[in-house]
Amino acid sequence: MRLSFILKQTFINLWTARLPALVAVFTIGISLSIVIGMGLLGYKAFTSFDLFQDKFEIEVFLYPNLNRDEITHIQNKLADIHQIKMINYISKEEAARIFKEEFGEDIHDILDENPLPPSFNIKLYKQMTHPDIVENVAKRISEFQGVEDVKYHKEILILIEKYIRLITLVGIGVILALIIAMNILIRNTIKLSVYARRKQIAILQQLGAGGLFIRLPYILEGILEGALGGAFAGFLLHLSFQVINFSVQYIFDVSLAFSPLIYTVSIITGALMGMFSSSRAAKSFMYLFARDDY
Amino acid sequence: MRLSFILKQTFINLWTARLPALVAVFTIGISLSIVIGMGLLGYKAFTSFDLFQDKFEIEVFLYPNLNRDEITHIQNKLADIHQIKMINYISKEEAARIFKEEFGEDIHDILDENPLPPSFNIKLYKQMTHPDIVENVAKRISEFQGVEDVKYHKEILILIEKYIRLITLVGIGVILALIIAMNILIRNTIKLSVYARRKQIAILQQLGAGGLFIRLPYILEGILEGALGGAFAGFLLHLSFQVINFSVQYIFDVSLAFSPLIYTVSIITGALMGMFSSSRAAKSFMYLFARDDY
Amino acid sequence: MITCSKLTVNFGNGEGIRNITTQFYEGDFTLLLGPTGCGKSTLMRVMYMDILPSKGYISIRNWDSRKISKRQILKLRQGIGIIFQDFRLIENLNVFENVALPLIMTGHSRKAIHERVSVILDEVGLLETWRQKAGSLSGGEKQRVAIARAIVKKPFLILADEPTGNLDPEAANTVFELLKKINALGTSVIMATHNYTLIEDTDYRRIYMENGSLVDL
Amino acid sequence: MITCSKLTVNFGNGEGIRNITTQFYEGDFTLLLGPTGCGKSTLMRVMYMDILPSKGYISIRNWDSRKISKRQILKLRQGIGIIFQDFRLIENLNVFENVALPLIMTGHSRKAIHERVSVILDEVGLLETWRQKAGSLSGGEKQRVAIARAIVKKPFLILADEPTGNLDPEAANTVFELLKKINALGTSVIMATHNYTLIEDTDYRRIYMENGSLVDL
Ligand SMILES: Nc1ncnc2c1ncn2[C@@H]1O[C@H](COP(=O)(O)OP(=O)(O)OP(=O)(O)O)[C@@H](O)[C@H]1O
Ligand SMILES: Nc1ncnc2c1ncn2[C@@H]1O[C@H](COP(=O)(O)OP(=O)(O)OP(=O)(O)O)[C@@H](O)[C@H]1O
Ligand SMILES: [Mg+2]
Ligand SMILES: [Mg+2]
Repeated sequence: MRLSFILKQTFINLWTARLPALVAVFTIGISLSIVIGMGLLGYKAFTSFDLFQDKFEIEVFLYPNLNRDEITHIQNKLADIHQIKMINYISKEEAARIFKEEFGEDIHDILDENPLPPSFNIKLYKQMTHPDIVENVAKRISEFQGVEDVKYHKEILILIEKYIRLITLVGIGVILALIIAMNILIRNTIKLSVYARRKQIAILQQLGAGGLFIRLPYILEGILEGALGGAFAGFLLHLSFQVINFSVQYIFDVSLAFSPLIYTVSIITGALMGMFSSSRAAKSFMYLFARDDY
Repeated sequence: MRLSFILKQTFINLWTARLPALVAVFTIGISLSIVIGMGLLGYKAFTSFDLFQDKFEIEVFLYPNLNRDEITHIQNKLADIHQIKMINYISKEEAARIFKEEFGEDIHDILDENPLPPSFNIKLYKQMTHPDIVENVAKRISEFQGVEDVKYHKEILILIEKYIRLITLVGIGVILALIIAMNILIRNTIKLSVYARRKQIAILQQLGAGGLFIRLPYILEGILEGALGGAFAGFLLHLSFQVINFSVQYIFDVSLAFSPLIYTVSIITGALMGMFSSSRAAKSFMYLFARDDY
Repeated sequence: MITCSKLTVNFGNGEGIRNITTQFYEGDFTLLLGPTGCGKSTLMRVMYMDILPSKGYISIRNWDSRKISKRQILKLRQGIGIIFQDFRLIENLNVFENVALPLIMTGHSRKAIHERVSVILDEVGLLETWRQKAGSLSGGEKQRVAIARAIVKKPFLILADEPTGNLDPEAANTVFELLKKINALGTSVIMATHNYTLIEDTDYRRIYMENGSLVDL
Repeated sequence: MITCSKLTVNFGNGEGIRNITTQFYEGDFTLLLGPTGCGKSTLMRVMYMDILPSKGYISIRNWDSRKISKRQILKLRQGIGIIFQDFRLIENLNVFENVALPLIMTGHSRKAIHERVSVILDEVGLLETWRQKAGSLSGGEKQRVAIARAIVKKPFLILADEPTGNLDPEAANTVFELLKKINALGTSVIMATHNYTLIEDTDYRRIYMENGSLVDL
């Protein structure tokens, strides 16, 4: 009888105290969607630095008078360096085209012969773009025979490094702060919703009811509210993803993929938070002795 | 007597229902600090695009055979274009230095004479970096006498434009969503805190008490809680600014300036939100007729 | 002054009051008698319009349940002194404030309130406990605060729902004498009670209810 | 069975109970009498350890207020049937559930609960209203639910705080007879009451209180 009564009481409580129940669901839903949403957004922003890292390249200038074999030899040696993702050979002619772009003059108009050196344009794996690693690689390459000079934008590299560190730091800070904040909000809301029913708890204690008998209905209620709140959070995120995709498609043709896993995660998180919050809240109003001050 | 009683009752309520009062203060504090904090962070991120916009330049290549006066004449005409912020003359020698940097060869080693053209390096005001405006300016300059060619990175410009639009859009969306969400959370919390005292309101109505007599203590309580919550939000933001500055100083030597205005804004916003929320909440529990269902 | 005509309140579970037609006259002291659950409190709730009748109507002075506005309901209640069966004190206010409430609400001056409340508290024997929070009073003390709050505003009608249930015979007598005195000064009183010993020597009009209806004895 | 020794409860405002030394014997029916505010309810609250004494001690069977643990307090309360002066029903549960609560709590079977609760509800005359939510009952109905809830678990001690304040004489009598019958079966009863008519024909032990102390008449 005990369990069925507790179940029944849970639903009676949910119905007679539907305002606090609804508020709890909303709070959990909104809080979870903010935390998860900001987390995903932060992650997206973080990974979009790939774009900049992808643009980073090292230029390896060769002596102008090397023959085919020597160039192939250097290319093979470059291919052996495991940090390197892509090697692009820029011939003298290609260099002339670039010169025209940079200086607005055709080198062939000025001179009979093309004095520009051939070069390799190298891209590294994006995990390998830390300034120290790049410096190391550049140094190694510069010692190859036939390589005249190795150039890359060191300052930009350091700047991007710094930005990544900044975004990681601030991002993690913000997410952590949000997690703490939302946790406080959820716990407080549930505490208030139990507070509104503290006299019931007091009566049960005066009848000699023990711990779990009083708390279980609240715990179950918390789980239900949390799960519903989690589902609501999933729905809100789903919706925002679609709104974002819809509005962003006019700017970029990327789109965020909504994973159904998000529903699972937020429902489980919500249920757990609801459970712990209401268990604690119920406990905090279980005064064994009478209080006249409320 | 009425007013002094209402004042007294406000404080009695705050004291006897200190749990809901504290919860309201916390909720308002946390919510406001999140909204304001994210707003400031978003704004900071938005303006940090200046860095990229600042890097944007137009290169104006001149014919190699212009004399001093002709060059000065062009420079004066450039200075007349109001979109232009900075004009930098790059002489043939300067160009040679750049060539050496770009191609790893000293042009003087290859040739007796320096064939590189002089140029102007132009920066626009950052409000003027929209692709259309830039194209317009470039076209105007290219029609100047003595100008051989005008070059700029059109694709990068368009990309940055897109990113700015993206960040603006997503940023405003997130901030709006946060404002709505936090507003809901604050209103719900205050509603719950009044809900816990709904019987008191019912009793007053049964004694024939009218609207404002019942609501005023709650309104005042809301204002107080809101102002306290706002101050708490200001404190949280102040603290986070310092934490961020402290941790970021190892990466960048910029620092966020905390304006005391933030306190003013958050206290006033908090007080207003507290006022409206509790006024509405109190009203929603003013049932003229008895209810047995709660 | 009060006219009930085919007054019916239906709670949806077969309970309530049924088809009550009667009149209460200005200045009368009326005793409402009947077994528990017969509908006395419900009839009183209709009188201060806490419930509106499902059928029939009630009119009190110029207020008619069929066309009364919200504002007028509050006005009506300000004119009626209600002693609720379950007291309904504001627990976090003290005795003085609870009793003063109806006067504060209608904007009396501080001085007038102090004088009036002191007199009333003295009459119900609570002058010394004026500072105590209502929530911590004994049952009988609460009941006396409820009585004091009802009569403090000099209402035209007092609805006393079981006003002596938690009082010892002596205190009950004091309260009854008080109500009699107020009635003698012109206030109408309707009192529901189970305390037959208390009322046995009075010749006030008695109305008997049973099962939601009036009965003639 | 119950020993009070120099029992004192101090509320900090001069009220409370003072220096009570007495004994209540197993199986006795004791009447606790005295004017409102004399400390009857407070004494009962000490008996179910809702307040612990400021000075002195109380011991009930093997439980002693000086060294009782939290778990034992709950155990003690499960053995005492308390009729609270203000009922303390769970308003959103129905009559049946309110009465069944003490049995559900201690893990009785569904069948046992149904049988027992039906019998008790019949005895207090509420069998037909078993489905109604406690919050919407009349004063007298609430009081009878509170009585039913106190006796349903066959406690070793019943604390009845003004159990007939909201009952008509007939219902009051039924309840009193019920308590008598239960007492005759061995349960100790301590009853605070102002209803002298009800008890005038009994020769139960009477304890008089005044101003927080026992008085000899
Ligand atoms: N809101 C409600 N919903 C359902 N039934 C109700 C409601 N309020 C009252 N009742 C029922 O209506 C009947 C009359 O109730 P009422 O409170 O008027 O009785 P009463 O005469 O005041 O009794 P008592 O002397 O016990 O106070 C009771 O049976 C009660 O259960
Ligand atoms: N928590 C408290 N704080 C302060 N005073 C209190 C508190 N509880 C009770 N009192 C006071 O202690 C005295 C005894 O109260 P108690 O409730 O025991 O009286 P009682 O004998 O039950 O009276 P009644 O017959 O009216 O129910 C009263 O004067 C009351 O105001
Ligand atoms: Mg009644
Ligand atoms: Mg008492």
